[in-house]
Amino acid sequence: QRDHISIVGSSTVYPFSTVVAERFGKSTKFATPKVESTGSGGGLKLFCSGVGSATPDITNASRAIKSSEIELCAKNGIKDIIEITVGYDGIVLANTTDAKQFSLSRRDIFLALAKNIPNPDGSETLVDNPYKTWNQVNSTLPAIEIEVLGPPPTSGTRDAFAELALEGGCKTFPFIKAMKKQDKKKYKAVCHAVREDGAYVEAGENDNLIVQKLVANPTALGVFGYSFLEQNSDKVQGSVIDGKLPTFDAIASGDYPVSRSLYFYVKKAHIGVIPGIKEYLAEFTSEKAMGEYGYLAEKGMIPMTAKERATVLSTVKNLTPLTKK
Amino acid sequence: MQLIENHITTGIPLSPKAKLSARNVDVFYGDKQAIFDVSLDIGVNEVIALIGPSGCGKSTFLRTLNRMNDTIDICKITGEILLDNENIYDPKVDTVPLRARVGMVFQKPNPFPKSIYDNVAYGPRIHGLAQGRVELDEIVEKSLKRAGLWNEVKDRLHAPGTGLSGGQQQRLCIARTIAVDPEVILMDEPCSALDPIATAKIEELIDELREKYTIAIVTHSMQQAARVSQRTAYFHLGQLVEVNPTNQVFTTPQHELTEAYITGRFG
Amino acid sequence: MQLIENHITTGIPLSPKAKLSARNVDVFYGDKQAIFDVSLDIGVNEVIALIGPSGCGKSTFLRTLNRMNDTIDICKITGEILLDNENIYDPKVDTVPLRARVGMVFQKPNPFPKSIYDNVAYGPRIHGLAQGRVELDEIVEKSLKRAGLWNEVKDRLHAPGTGLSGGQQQRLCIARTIAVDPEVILMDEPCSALDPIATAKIEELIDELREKYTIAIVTHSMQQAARVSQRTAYFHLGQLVEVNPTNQVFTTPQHELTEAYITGRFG
Amino acid sequence: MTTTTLTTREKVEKSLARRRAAETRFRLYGMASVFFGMLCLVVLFTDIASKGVSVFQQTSLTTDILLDSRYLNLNKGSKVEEVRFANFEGLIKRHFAKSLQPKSRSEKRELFKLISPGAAWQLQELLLANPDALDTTISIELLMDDDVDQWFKHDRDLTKDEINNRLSEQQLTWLNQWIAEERLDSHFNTLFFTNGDSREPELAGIHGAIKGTLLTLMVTLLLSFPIGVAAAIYLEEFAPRNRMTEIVEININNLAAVPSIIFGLLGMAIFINIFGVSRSTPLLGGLVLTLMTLPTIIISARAAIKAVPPSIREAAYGLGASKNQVVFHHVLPLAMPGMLTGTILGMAQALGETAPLLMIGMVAFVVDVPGFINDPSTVLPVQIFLWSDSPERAFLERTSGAILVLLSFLILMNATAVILRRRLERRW
Amino acid sequence: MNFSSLIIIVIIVLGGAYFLGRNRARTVSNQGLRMHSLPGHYGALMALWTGVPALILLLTWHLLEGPVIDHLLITQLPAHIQAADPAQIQLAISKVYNLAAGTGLAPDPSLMPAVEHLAALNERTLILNSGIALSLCLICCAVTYRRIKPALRARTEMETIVNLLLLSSSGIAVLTTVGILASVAFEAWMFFQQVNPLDFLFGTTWSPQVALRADQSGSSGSFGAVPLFAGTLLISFIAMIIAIPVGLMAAIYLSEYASSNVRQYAKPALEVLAGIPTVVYGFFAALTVAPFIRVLGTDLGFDVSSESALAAGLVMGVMIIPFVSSLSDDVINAVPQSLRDGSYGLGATKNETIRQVVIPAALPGIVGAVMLAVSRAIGETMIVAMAAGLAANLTANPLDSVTTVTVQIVTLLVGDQEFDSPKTLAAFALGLVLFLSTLVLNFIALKIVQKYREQYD
Ligand SMILES: Nc1ncnc2c1ncn2[C@@H]1O[C@H](COP(=O)(O)OP(=O)(O)OP(=O)(O)O)[C@@H](O)[C@H]1O
Ligand SMILES: Nc1ncnc2c1ncn2[C@@H]1O[C@H](COP(=O)(O)OP(=O)(O)OP(=O)(O)O)[C@@H](O)[C@H]1O
Ligand SMILES: [Mg+2]
Ligand SMILES: [Mg+2]
Ligand SMILES: O=P([O-])([O-])[O-]
Repeated sequence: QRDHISIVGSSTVYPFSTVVAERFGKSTKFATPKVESTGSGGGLKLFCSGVGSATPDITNASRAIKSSEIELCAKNGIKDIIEITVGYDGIVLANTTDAKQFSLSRRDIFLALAKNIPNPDGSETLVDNPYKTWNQVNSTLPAIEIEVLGPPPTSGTRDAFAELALEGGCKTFPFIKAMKKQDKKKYKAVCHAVREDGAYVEAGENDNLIVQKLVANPTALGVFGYSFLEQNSDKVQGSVIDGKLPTFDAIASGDYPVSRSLYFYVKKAHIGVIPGIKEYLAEFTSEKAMGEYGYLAEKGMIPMTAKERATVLSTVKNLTPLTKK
Repeated sequence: MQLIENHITTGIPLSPKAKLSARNVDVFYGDKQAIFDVSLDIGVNEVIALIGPSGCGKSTFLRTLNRMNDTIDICKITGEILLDNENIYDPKVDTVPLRARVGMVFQKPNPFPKSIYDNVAYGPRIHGLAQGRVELDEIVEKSLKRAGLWNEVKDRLHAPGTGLSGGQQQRLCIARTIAVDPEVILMDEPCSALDPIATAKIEELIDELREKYTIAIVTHSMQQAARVSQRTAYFHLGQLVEVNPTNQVFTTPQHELTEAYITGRFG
Repeated sequence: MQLIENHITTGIPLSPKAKLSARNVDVFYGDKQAIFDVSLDIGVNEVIALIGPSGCGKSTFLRTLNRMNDTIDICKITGEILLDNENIYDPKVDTVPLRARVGMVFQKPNPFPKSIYDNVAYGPRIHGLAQGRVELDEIVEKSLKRAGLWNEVKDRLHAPGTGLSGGQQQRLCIARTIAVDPEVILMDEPCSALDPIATAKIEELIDELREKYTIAIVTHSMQQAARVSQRTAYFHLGQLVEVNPTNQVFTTPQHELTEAYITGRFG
Repeated sequence: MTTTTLTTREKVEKSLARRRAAETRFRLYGMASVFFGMLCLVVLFTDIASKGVSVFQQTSLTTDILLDSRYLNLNKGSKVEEVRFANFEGLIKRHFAKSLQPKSRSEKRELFKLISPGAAWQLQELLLANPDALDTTISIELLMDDDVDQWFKHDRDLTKDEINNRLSEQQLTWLNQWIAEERLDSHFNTLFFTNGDSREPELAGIHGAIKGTLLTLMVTLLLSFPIGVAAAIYLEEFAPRNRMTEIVEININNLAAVPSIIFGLLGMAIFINIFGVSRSTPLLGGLVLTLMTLPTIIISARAAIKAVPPSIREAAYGLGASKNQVVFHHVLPLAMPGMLTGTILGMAQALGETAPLLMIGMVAFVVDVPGFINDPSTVLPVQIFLWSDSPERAFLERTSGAILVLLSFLILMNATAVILRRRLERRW
Repeated sequence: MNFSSLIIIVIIVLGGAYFLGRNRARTVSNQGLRMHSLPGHYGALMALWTGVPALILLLTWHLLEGPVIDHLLITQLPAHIQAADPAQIQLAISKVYNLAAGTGLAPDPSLMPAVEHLAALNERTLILNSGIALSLCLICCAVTYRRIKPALRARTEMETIVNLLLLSSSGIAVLTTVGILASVAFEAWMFFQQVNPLDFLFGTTWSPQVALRADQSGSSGSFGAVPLFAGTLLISFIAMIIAIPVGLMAAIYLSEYASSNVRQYAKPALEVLAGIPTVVYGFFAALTVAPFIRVLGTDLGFDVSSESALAAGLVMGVMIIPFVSSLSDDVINAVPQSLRDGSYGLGATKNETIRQVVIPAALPGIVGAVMLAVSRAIGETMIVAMAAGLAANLTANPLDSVTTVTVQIVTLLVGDQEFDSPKTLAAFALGLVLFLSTLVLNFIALKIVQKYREQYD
């Protein structure tokens, strides 16, 4: 039996969730929540495994819950799940400050990293990605080899990157865009598949490691979260994407195209059973945490707009559960 | 040298006052048979000498008498060994009291990698033969004295037993065995590494022990056999050729093989 | 039994045709001194017997002669051992050819956990004494025959040497040593586990070897010493008491300690 | 045949050069191997140490501050609860706003960013320890923020362009002013050893992880050593030599090759789901690591038992020792050094492992120092793993610092076993 | 008095029983009767009988306590909750516990009866628990005490119990295997429902990107495990090339050549290598070794990828050196000196003696050490993930990036799991197949050892 809140889930949300947990523990009479970093999927699996003090109360996620997961939850007696959006995470494409800054369009990213791309001769067929250097993709880009260090296919960050950057570029080809209506699966396959011939290097989930590898390898680009860019701005620089630099403000305003929402999910039934959940929600969604100048922003999370925050606040206030999508 | 077909042991292998009796014992190492159908009694208060050419199975036979062969995986035994009329190969028999009653001195000295004192005290300790330290000290001292080693080691009782000379190790092993005070003592060439004086001491010890115990001794020295034993058994290629009173064996052997061995006419 | 103060070896420890000479050798095991100032020559084509009570330092002295004591950490040696007038304890001397020239049979048989064949072939192999298999087979056969073991093992040459009887192991070790064809052979009680016939065979071998080699043999059997050796050295508590021609030692010992030992008046 | 003597000697002599060379080479290989191993150790160690030593210093600012009872809304008789929730943060902000007079809102923010959130907590601790300090002006070394700490320790002498531009021009002016006043300085970092985990690098400590490691390894050692040794003894000495035993033997060897994360899955399935052990506890971690280290201990223990020569067993049997006595009096003591080696290796592995702990909830943010084996906790390797993946630059040196602590832990643990092993070792 | 203090009490009682039994046996034997066993044996038997059943009982109770108390609590819950679904009841019980513990929850009057009942239950079970355990202790103790007679075969009986304990210890190892198989089998089976086992075993493309229908063009969700096993082999092979020679030579040097002083310090120092967290090795491999190899390789005209099997393998080799060195050192040290003497006596050099006499005699132990090291290499994740990358290339070129089975298992399990998709289930299938293949490997190793084993002495 336990007297502290148990939180599991995304490694991306973990750094933010833990700050809140720590402050919550220091400034209330409740015990400090225990936060596990299990990955979004792993967290949801644990979260949906049942109710009662043996199961977690909250799970963090760097993506929205899937309907299959909602079903799993329901099957195990978890009916009311409260979804709380906490903010944004920018995904950046960066290289070392010793090299020239890149300026890319999403189309460039797609053409450089997708497994299959439209035939360069213009016909509406797909071919294996033939490009070896950046200038083959786009003549304005430098003539260096394409080498991008990024997360593996099992990672949520990778999914988000595929969805936001690759698909964004992919859609700019009308015949592929048309595919979306006819064969959604195929469309996704084309837009999300990352090449596997060595140009995209699956470099593990440790973002610090990617940063340091970039320093060691000036021709490589890396894919990782905004907070790491911010902390290592002396070593790496974010590439301009679609004309926008990954800055705090650009991400917050939604101008920077590659950013995703972060969430956490709460078991409504546990409120009132495990002490402190309500207060934790209040702390997390308070202005001093989630606000524009809140401590989460200082830790690298990109805050939502005031309007979005108001919606979240009302969800917390009314404990509105998620309705089936 | 070949196996004697349909061999029957010559002489008087049996004894009316048998302490240990072997009956139709065969021993195999894997496929190789090392002992062929041996039947032999060892009487109470008797010293029996086992002689025979090297590799004829003396040690193997001796080891059957307290089930030491159990420790060799490939070794299989058939037949019976009776100790006070009880078959020691009965599955119910516990080898622990058996081996406490039938002690053994091995051919190659094998002291424990422990101190001299602990080597000797080990048996009494596990069998609880001493109440307290003083009694144990006494046992150790007495055993070492009887084995003729006391003078040489008395001021280094806590030095390791493995740091002794060959002959000292052998005497240490003898001391270790008699410290348990067994009823039967099996000695496999106990004097092979000993000088004449130490040998004489051990022979004296055997004589002394005989009054209470039963002893089987493997030896290559016929003089020694003549000096200490009442009966002598001659083994040949795994078969028990002849058993007779010692003086008879050495003066008028009945079997030609025995005679050939005694007079040194082999090879 | 106590140490003789200011002792000088009685008799004729030196030899005009020395193959091996020990000069003022002291040996220590840690703090304990095991050999006291021993000087002794072993002549070419001579068999010298080392006798003395158990623990007097015979094995220790023998092991100094081919630097086998090097392998015992706590063992320290002072003095000189000259082989063909070269000090073998010179730091420049390589123990490998030294030990190939001065072979050794140990007191406790220590066959390698290998086949009988490999045990004997080991030395010739490492020293490259045989050109090819056939020659090696010959060496193995010859050595085993000379050690009197061939008949017993010829059809199980590839069985492990550790599965032999005690006496067989001892002969195996002798065969292993002579297979290297050393100039000097040190034998530490080579016949202790052997029956008279096998012993006779080894003695014959020693006699035969003497024609070409130099032999030092530790033995507890005075008869054996008398049979095989030309000179006998008597050790006592680490001191070399007397060295004299064998017949003289056994008939008219000069030193009272020797006499006491020979006549069995110790203890 | 008279030439044989000569030829043998010649043959030996002829072979000598080659053999001597082989000997020298062999010896050199040996030496080189040991040297190589040591070199790796030294390289790794210096690498870690060079990154980690700075963690033992922490920057703080000496300040005289008035503990204003009115602002804090406290009085001498205030209860602990009230002190806990008093607004010390505000007090500090007010203090600095007054003394440095920041011009704008954003300058104010910049100023407050220089001070660690831990500073408020320092004041609170101080007041709890000494209630009389209320309404007096005290001199205290306030914790600085991690950015300041990093700058002060590493980049102080660099120009603005060379450093991580997380500190603004204005902030640097303030800091340099404080340095000039000799107020900003670094001191030994006790917090690193007394605190649990924190998301503020300057507050993050390894006390919790050390305690968790101690508890977890205690459980692991208490279970895996006896069980491992017992299993090895059974298999080597008591089990009948048959197909079944062979299967078990192969099985155990095979368990050593099972990826450690699978043991985490197993632990989750058995200990959590069936036995209801709670997640994230040293007890659970210890159980899982026990399963993981068992094969290592069993295998090495068996090898050690095998190496005991049969003559020693025979001697004991011959004296009438029972099988158990032979094993426990002779074989076990002689095999003990080898068993300890296996245990050292197994425990070292357990000490460095994170993957299985992920499955059982020990890869977690736990602030409170665990009291006993059923409190939530993490362990050192997990702490290292988590810190190494934290964005804040200051966690880099904390990671290395924690590794240094883990290594000291390891060396301490090994030293005990090594001393034991040395006393037990003998040749025969 | 809680559970742990109860256990401590039982242990104290157990210690008392030992002395009691021993004294009793002494008294009996002082009456002139010859006892079957030593007084100490009777004492130990008493201790075993006194402690073991009670401890087993306590542990069993401790495991069952939760469910039993929960069950009893349910009856005290308000009727409407009792009638609700199990999840509701579970929640209510959790709440009762937290209310009873006073952790600051708002009190709920409808649950008060249950809360009070819980307090009462806790008190009662504790009394019951300690009562039963202690009386079991005492009863067993008394019974054994009365059994102490000269005819009681205390040693045999004690040894039987000890043997049972030994047996159950090795049983744990077997149960672990069963547990592992059980915990991967179900998911692996699910996986093979979705992916053809033959494709899995013999497929040469591994790409657990979104799983797709096979008939689609551009599909890349393929699960051919061959590249993973090839990668595992490659990396383990590189690691062994470092670890076996270095480890073995270090062991030989330390046990045969080095002075005891050097050995005393060098051996434990090498052992530290095994305990450095793998993250550290990972960083080292990725940031120091891999770039070094890349620069070197590029200078020599090779095409080196920034993540290479070589870097990971080399560093992993360093990590497992102590497995080979320390364990081999122990078994080499256990070879009797007389064997070495025999060889030196024939004029063998040290290295001939070592290679031809000592090593063969120590072979089973050395093979065991090597197998353990291989196992560790196969099971290692972090170094490979950080330095060799995660791309499943089917290649024998150590300069390429490869991945291993274990790494894939871990990334699949800790990445964004999808509990029902083959992407996550593949981890279990990989685990199963890896388990079976190492089984074969171990079988072969065992046969080799049996064939070449040289039993000394
Ligand atoms: N390794 C050793 N460590 C310590 N002392 C030893 C060692 N080897 C022998 N000694 C001691 O040195 C002395 C001489 O021993 P040595 O083996 O030379 O005797 P020995 O004359 O060969 O006797 P034996 O006839 O019994 O073989 C003995 O007192 C013995 O205890
Ligand atoms: N462990 C074993 N494995 C296989 N064969 C063995 C084993 N021990 C002995 N033998 C064989 O059994 C036969 C009898 O051996 P045993 O040791 O009984 O001879 P012994 O009469 O004691 O000879 P010795 O006087 O040489 O000691 C010999 O041929 C020997 O090679
Ligand atoms: Mg024999
Ligand atoms: Mg000797
Ligand atoms: O841990 P993630 O699911 O955020 O990648």
